[in-house]
Amino acid sequence: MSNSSSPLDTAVIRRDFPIFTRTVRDGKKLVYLDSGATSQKPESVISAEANFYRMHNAAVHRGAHQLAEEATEAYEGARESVAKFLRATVDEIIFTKSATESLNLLAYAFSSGDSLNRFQIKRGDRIVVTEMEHHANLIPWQQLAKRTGAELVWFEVTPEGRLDLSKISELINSDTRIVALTHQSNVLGTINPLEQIVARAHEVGAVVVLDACQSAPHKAIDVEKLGVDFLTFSGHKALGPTGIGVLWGRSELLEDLPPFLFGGSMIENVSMLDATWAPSPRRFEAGVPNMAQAVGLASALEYLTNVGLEKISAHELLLTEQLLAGLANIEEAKVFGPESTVDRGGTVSFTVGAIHPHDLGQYLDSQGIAVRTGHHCAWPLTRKFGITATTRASFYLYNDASEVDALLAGIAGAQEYFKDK
Amino acid sequence: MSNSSSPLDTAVIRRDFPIFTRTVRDGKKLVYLDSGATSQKPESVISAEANFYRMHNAAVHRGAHQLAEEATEAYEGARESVAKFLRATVDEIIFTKSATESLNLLAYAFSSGDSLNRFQIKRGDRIVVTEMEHHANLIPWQQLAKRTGAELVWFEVTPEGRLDLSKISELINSDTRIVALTHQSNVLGTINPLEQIVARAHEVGAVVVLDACQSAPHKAIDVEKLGVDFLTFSGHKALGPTGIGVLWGRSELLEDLPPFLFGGSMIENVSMLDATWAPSPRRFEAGVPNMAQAVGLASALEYLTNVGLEKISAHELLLTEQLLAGLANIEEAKVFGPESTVDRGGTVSFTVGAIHPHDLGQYLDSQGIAVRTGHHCAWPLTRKFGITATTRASFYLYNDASEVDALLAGIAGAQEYFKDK
Amino acid sequence: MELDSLYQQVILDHYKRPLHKGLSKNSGVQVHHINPSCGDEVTVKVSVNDGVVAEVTWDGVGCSISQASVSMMSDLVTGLGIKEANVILDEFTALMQSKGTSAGDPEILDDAVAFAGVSKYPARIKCALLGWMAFKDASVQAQAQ
Amino acid sequence: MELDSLYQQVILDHYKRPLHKGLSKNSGVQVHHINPSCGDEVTVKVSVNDGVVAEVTWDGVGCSISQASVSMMSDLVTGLGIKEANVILDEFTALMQSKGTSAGDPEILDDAVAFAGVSKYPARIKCALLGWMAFKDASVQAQAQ
Ligand SMILES: Cc1ncc(COP(=O)(O)O)c(C=O)c1O
Ligand SMILES: Cc1ncc(COP(=O)(O)O)c(C=O)c1O
Repeated sequence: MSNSSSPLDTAVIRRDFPIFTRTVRDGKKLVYLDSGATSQKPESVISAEANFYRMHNAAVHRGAHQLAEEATEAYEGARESVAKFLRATVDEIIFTKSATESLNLLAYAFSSGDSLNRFQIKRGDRIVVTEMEHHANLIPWQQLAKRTGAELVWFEVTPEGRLDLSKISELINSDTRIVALTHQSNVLGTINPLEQIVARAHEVGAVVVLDACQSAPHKAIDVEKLGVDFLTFSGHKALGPTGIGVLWGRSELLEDLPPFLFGGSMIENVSMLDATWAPSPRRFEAGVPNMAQAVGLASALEYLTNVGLEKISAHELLLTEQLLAGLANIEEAKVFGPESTVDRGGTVSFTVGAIHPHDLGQYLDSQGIAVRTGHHCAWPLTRKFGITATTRASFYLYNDASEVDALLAGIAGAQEYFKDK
Repeated sequence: MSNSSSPLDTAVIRRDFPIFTRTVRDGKKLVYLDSGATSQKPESVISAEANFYRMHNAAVHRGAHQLAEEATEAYEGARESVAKFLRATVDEIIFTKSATESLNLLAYAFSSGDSLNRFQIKRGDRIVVTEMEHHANLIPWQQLAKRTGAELVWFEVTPEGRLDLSKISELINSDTRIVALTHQSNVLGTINPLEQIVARAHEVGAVVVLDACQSAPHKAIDVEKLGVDFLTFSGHKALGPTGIGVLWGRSELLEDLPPFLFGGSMIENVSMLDATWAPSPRRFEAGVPNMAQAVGLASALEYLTNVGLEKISAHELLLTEQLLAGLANIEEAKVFGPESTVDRGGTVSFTVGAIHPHDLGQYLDSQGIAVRTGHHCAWPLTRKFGITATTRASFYLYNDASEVDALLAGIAGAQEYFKDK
Repeated sequence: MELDSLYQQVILDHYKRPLHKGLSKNSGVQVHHINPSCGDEVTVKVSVNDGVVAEVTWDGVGCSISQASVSMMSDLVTGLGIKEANVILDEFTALMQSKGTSAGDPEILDDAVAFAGVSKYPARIKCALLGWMAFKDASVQAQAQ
Repeated sequence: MELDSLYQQVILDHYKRPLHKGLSKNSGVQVHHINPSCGDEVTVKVSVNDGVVAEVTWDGVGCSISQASVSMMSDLVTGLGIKEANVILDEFTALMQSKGTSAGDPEILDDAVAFAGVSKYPARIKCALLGWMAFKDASVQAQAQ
């Protein structure tokens, strides 16, 4: 079944992705439904990175020669592209190696300033997270709480996979300094209601840290409209290279944010015993940066922008609708997360009867279908649902309706396979 | 002048590097003498990285599908290659984004364990560095000292650019917990006498952290023979991609070393309030790693091994000898660092009369010659020599004697150019 | 079907009708092991008398491979001398690391040769080893007592 | 030669025979600016009387571009009203960011149009701006006094 109402021509898009020319498991078509873990890359991104190495490679900001100029232009140009993508200003864009590094950078910064630093967290302060956070947006805050004596509290998740906002005013109270949450759950697909949370956080003077790993690659982001204070995502989930992440922060906040990694290029002055820091974004980018990856990421964001993020979200929602409908027809299937497509992205977690997700995933793999199984690095969330694991399908612009059909057929096949034996 | 005694056929080697097909500054041949900042990349490395994206891209350690298996094999295979390169065991190899991250990882780890952790540094402890450290191996230790109240002391540098070991027993005393130093100076070219320093450090129970950024790409490393406890280098200076670094540590030390970045894949168990850690190397690799870059790095190390590191060092020393001899003939030229090739690598820093290094670099650039100018991220060292900057030429396997001649001719040209005016 | 090499009938049988499941009330050393990448857990309780594995019981949640493996393990090692049990453990570990090149020695492994197919699926090796590693851990502790 | 667009004669002249170099003993606001990427440093001392730049002196070490620029700057702004000085500063900054597309307005910049070539060398823009930024910093502080 092909969904004729999709705004995307996936057949054309797929031609841009070399990996779809290969097959898996003895000649089976690759049905890649694991973009929530990492996305595939278009040839243009791969070439952009390769071309940097081939023709412009040099250390940025450092050399007085033409290659260094070109490399700097490429790298700083990539920063401009990211700024445009997030509708931010260029000095607010920090390149990290991943969202994980970005979130750790922040969590460390909240305990490494001097006692007068506005970000310094202390005993009695409160950090608010949610029960649906990826480990990357949970453990750094746990550790910050441990280091400082601050209190870690969280929004619970309802059985439908939404944040329970009923106690928002008690949770985000006047002691609250940080509210860190995900824009879209990487397990449930839930898109969180930012407006209310941001309003409450700012009311009490807390900063809002948004994990946009699962949203920025799929929907148009406007940091001003979102109203959050920091935002991060990883390049590799957004058609970009591995080894690159983005941290965005409001410039007036970055101004006072203590540095995280220390070394070359992030300094203003250095003596044997002391050092002072360059302004943002330099202050947060110590060492020779991941230049080629930044260039690749810029190319990826350009690709996404050219296709159109509105179209991508709409396309993914159609696939999600199709999958949810299909799963609703499978008696043994249980979906974790919203069963409608309201405030929801293209990530669907489910279990099928007594078939362990790992076994289901393995069967699907034998049919060429790549999904992810396990706790998806959100272990407290799967535990909350009283399970050890789910099977997760996550969509991107290169998936189509026939692949949803293949997944549904694969599930039926697995039921058959494990029943018979 | 071509040096006929070199063990390398640079003409053949250069064909592997696409960047040498281009010209700079209106058709001038590119004479790239800035490998100390970052190296150029052979096509095989660029293709290895691209090919990972094209054919095997998936999140490692996470999926139950064929691509995830292939990606994991590629990534873990890269770890084996690095282990072989350093003559270490595979679980001792940690992939970071850069040497800068590696050194920060260590410096943070020394203050983030509980009070019983063997690495925990405290007031009264001593950290020893040297005056010739790159900022990446200085500022993290400054900050560690500040955080903990430990004392930071350093080996001074003699006028010849060697470490002054005369006070070694006082410097490395019984309070000393860490000795962090560079294997080879990125400014002076000096190769440091490890044996004596390691022996003394271990005598007092301190660990030795070796910054091998400027040595590992150029000479065969055997971590057992070196006797150090931790070692790091960056991929991009070793023909590899940007965005990847290596941290090696003795397994019995890594066992107790506290983690640095927190997030997915580095955990053993996670609840809302607490988490426990996976064993090394996983504990130090949070999140979806820089997989493609690890694969590219493995390809780079393979390239270096195939050419032969002994040959590469020997070749670079011939060029160094030629340059030192040439500079000795220029009355105004002053070399900073050893004037012989004993215990020395292929990095030569110098000044030429009153011509500011930046202006000299600019003139050389106009001739197609890429050098670096400034303090080379070792500001305290240049200050020690009473200068603000030097011009630095650094060699690699693709440079040849004619390029040294070009540099010498360029210097003469600059003297002419700035004198006339 | 290639998948059948992974899901041998005897494995699925153990999964559906596990042996020695349910932790014994007898004294013994109990350990809890987890597979952090998927969340599978197993608790293994081992009692050793005079160098002989007297009882192995377990509980756990997980995939067919992990649960069948711990079930088969518990049945295989019960009643053996610790040394013999370790011989099986080593043989099983070697089989898992064989990347599909070994069929396993049925003299030593008995029914556990059915896991030979697992070694072709690197992501599943940890599943198959989970219970064995727990047994190793527990039996070492039990001997130390 | 392309390089000549960078190293105009007037720039090299200022480099060799700098004006207003040596910090004045008169009262004024003194600031120290550094170019962290190359280590060049400049100290600029500014006194402002009744909205007029009364005196600008400086000291420093650095490349020809940075030293010539601060020399020329000090000569250009001395005696001007702060507003006029800022017009020059803005024009000079715009010229530096022009990527070689502007020749600069000689009515405003006078000899400083010689720096137009610098804008084609991104790594050198900071050199040319070092002294100007120091002046800006110092004059703002001086006015606030
Ligand atoms: C001696 C030395 N240490 C550390 C570094 C830092 O390496 P990176 O910038 O790749 O992290 C460099 C290079 O810049 C170096 O030369
Ligand atoms: C919601 C969410 N946050 C954070 C991360 C961490 O991203 P990375 O592993 O690229 O650092 C992920 C992906 O793994 C994610 O899905």
